[in-house]
Amino acid sequence: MLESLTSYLTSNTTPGQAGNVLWALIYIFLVFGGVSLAVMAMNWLERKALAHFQVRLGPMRVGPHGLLQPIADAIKLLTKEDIIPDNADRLVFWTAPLIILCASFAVYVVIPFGPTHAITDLNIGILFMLGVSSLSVLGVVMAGWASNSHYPLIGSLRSSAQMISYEVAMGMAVVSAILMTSLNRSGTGTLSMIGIVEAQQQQQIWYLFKFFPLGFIAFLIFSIAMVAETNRAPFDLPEAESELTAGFHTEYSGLRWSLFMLGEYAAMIAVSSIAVTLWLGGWLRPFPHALSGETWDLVFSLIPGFIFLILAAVAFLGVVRMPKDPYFRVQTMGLAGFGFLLGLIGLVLFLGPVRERIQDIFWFTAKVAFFMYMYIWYRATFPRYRFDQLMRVGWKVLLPISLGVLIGTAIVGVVD
Amino acid sequence: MPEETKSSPPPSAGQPKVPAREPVAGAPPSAAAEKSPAGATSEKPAGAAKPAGPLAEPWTSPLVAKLKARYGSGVCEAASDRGQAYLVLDRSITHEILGILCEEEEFDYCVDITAVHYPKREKPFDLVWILYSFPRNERLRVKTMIAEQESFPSSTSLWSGTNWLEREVYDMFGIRFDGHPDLRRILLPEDWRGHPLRKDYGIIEQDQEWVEAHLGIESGQ
Amino acid sequence: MAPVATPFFFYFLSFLTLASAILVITRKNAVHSALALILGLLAQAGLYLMLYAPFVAGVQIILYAGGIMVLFLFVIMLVNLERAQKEEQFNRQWLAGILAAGALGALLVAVFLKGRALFPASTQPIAEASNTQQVGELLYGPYMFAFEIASLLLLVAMIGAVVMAKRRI
Amino acid sequence: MPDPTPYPSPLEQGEPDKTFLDSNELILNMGPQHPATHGVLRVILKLDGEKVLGAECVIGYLHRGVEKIGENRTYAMFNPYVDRMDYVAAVSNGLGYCETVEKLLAVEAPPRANYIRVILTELNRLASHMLWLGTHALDIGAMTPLFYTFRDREEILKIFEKYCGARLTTHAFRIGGCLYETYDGFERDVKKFVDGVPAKIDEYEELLTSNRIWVERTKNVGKLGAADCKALGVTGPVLRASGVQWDVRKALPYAAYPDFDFEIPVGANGDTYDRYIVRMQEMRQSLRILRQAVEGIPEGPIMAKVPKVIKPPAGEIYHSIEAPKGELGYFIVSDGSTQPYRVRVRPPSFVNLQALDVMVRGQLVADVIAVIGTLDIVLGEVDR
Repeated sequence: MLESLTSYLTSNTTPGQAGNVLWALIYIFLVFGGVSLAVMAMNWLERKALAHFQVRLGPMRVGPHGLLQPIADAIKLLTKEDIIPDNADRLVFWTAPLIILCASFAVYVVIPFGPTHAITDLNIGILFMLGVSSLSVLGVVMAGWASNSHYPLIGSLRSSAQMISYEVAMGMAVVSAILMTSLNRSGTGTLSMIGIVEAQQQQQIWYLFKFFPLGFIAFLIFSIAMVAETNRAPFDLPEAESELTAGFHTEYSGLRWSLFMLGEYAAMIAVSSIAVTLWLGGWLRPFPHALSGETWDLVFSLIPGFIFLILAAVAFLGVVRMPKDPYFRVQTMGLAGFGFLLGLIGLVLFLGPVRERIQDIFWFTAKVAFFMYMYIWYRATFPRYRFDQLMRVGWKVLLPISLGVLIGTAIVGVVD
Repeated sequence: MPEETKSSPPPSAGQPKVPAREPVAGAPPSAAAEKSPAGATSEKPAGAAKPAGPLAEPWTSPLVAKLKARYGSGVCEAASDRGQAYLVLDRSITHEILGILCEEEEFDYCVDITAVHYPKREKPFDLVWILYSFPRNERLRVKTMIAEQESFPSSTSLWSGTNWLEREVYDMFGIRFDGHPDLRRILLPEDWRGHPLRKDYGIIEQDQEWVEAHLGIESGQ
Repeated sequence: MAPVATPFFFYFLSFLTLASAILVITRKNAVHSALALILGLLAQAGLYLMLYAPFVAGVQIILYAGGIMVLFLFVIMLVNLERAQKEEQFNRQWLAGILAAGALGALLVAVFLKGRALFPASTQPIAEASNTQQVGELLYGPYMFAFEIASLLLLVAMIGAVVMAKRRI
Repeated sequence: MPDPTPYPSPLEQGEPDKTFLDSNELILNMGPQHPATHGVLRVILKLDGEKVLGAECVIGYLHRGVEKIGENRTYAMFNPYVDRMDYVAAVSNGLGYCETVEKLLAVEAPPRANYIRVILTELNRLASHMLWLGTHALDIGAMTPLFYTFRDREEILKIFEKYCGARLTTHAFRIGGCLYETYDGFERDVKKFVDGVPAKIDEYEELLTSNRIWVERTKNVGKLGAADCKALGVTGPVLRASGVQWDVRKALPYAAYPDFDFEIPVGANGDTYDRYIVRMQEMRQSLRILRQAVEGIPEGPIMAKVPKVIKPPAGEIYHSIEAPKGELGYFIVSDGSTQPYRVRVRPPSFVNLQALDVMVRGQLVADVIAVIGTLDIVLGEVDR
């Protein structure tokens, strides 16, 4: 028992590959817990960042700077009355949010947070991800149909048509990246998520910059298609509030509604992870080759700790700027505690062994966080596309370009 | 809506208003004996409030001359009151003249259609069209009198925008428009009874049955 | 990868496949049937995985469960379900049905009994890692012509569908 | 709620050539509780897929019988009621009513009062257009402009509050002039606001005017030609976007408008984008008027000689002003008593809303939202 615990720590594979069930379970808990936590953090961050884009403050009441708002929301949603419309198809109505949730969480099985930090490494990893995430369309269609109401039905039809359409362009872009993995001596590529990152490491280049601008265009196509795939602004037609009230989840409330939201945010993180893995070098730190060597390794491995220390400093700045009124004492103490926690994490990250194992995860998360911020930014900036325009962009713009990029990549790859 | 209307019981102060209002409403019949209320009131306000305001004076223009030549006495009155020109026409020719105004005289914008109710008069309704001509930058008011239960040809074929305006007149006064594509109540519910802007419809009156059936409350007041 | 609890998963997935197949034909509501079919297809994908054919499993999920069945659902949802529900579930062609089922069963039994002779056990070691590669080599090698014909057929079908749907343009 | 298809009338014209592949028409009931109908408007849409075959408005949910109330209140008592019609532009409503009664009385407001009226009305036009821009952009999916416009509208409301104590339903004017003299620093506040706003309008335009998605969502959407506009009686920015250079302020000037130098912006195509551009330019023109008005505001009385009990001579009057939504007219019949014999309001929103059906036919559901937004209706005024 103890041996299997410790043997994994020194091994060089993922727990799934090693067949280490215990560690696989630990990883499943860690990843799913982490994702749920990330969804909550994202929820807070989105409201806060969006608010600052829009000259307002956002949540300020629950906890310092609304830090506890997601928890309050979760409690509210859990205790809310649970409504099932009379004429709804109960079974389908029940399973729809579960399917979406399962689909978007199952994807995390293959996401590599580091060379060994993944639940498992399927050799069809990327195929698995695309396949499983495409299953969430089912949930959307079922939810729309089961509600037995016009708005959800139209919303779900729109949404599924949109997701299927953009999957095509997305798939093409992915294939062009996979094609790049085969540019090695043996001439065989890989579908494994870890393999893709390792291929980038071997070729000493992020696929974003490979065959410039081909890789870049493929990346752009993917990052547009992934926004459409997750039904987010400016492609949030299925839940276009002003037209279809809330789209396919109009009739949902309380817990089941929150499952939809959880699924949506989890899916956002998942597709961002795909983009990071395929084009941004996954867990690799910036400039692993240009700035290589012991010293640079040390410098980059210290960055996570410093970032947390900076965050802690920001929190303490907030403490100083809090009004001195006794009314705010609890809030101030809470914020100070939060800052202290951040600082502690930062200090722990400086410890040698932790530093070594954590930095991959840190870089991966940082890259994903960039995409999450972009999601918020899009939402604050863009109006919403109309359905026919959305389809036109998907089929007549993105698909031809992605096909062209695919062919171009193949040609350049052969010529090279 | 119920909440909104419920809060108005206080205007029980408004209730005595209604009888108090009656004599005033009864006042115009003397005026209404003549063709229009505007022409008749020269002496009353002069004594009442202030030196006589500028009052209706005959209005002459090529348009009036043309119409008078064509329809003779059908054009009952052509006057200008406080600088605003209006025509009072006989019911039988009004629709035709509206057509002429729209098509020949470039009154291409029907600003408003409304009605006024004079219950004591023989023909109790004034129908009023307010027309405007973009090319001439001129506004014109056309009026005609119609009797209770009498209908009037719809002018939706001339200005498509009169559709809702006529529906509103129908809703509020019960004047029917022949040939209107879709003459239904517009502001009040479809099955409401009574036409609220008639003078015999009190300000706190309502369709009790409708309120009870649809809102499930005793009274909307 | 060391296999874990193989028999359990085999029976579990087989049961799931069979149960959902039965549900597909017994449910009166077409949407429920379609959903049961999706479950069956997913269970089948699981079986493929157990046969060390991850690529086929992935394609099964993407194409059948994710793509084709969603289109199925699309169509079914827009059909008037009330009428379909009132109609009789099974028609009276028992004889033909029994014959077809019997023939299929016989075929399966025959394959099971004589299978080893017909299909000799693969001499190659099972190579999970290169499964995708092998599929690709076969598709674009020996079966190139069949593959191209199949895709041409699909293209024709697609153009036909577009022409039919857009007849008015 | 009864079956939402009781009235076959305007929706009956489907397309004649049906094939077996055409799906059934879908009746979609939008509102009266719907986030994008700007109040309690109910629209019954007849759809073929996402294409709109016809739209029918059901209105009257907010009917309060304003015209009947007018017949039962004295002239002065009715004044605050008109603010409740277009509550977004209450000052314009008040101005229209006061001027109409003044015409009936043959009284003229003194120049200083007229200047104050122009300043407040133009401020209110800005507030109304800002609210329109925010909600319209929100309907189309751009969230951020809403908060920007509300931030700037707040400044206007603050000036109103300082002037007359109310922010929304201001009751700013009285028959014969204004009741309140401007407060100390009124000119300074207005000037400061006027100087600050152009940058803010640039900010809105930066987010939208050349935004590809915005242009695609609004160009060629809800087109309404000049001839249609005139036939339907549509006025205001909607009419001007169709290329008709007509504005009551110029055509039949009132208050102090003849004193000011401003332009009437017009569009060319009469689509949603043009209406957006026209309104944006109108905001800039309003600023121009405001600047001139604040600089040229004369000294003098603010109230004409009006008797305590207003008893206008018998007669009828129709007078209209350019409200932010279009021509707002009052038709008042007086019988010489203290109460109007008949008050008729010609609400611009009501007449403009009629154009909805024409504008959305053949467009998509999403365009209906854009068109309702671009018509800039206020249900309080539609239903009165």
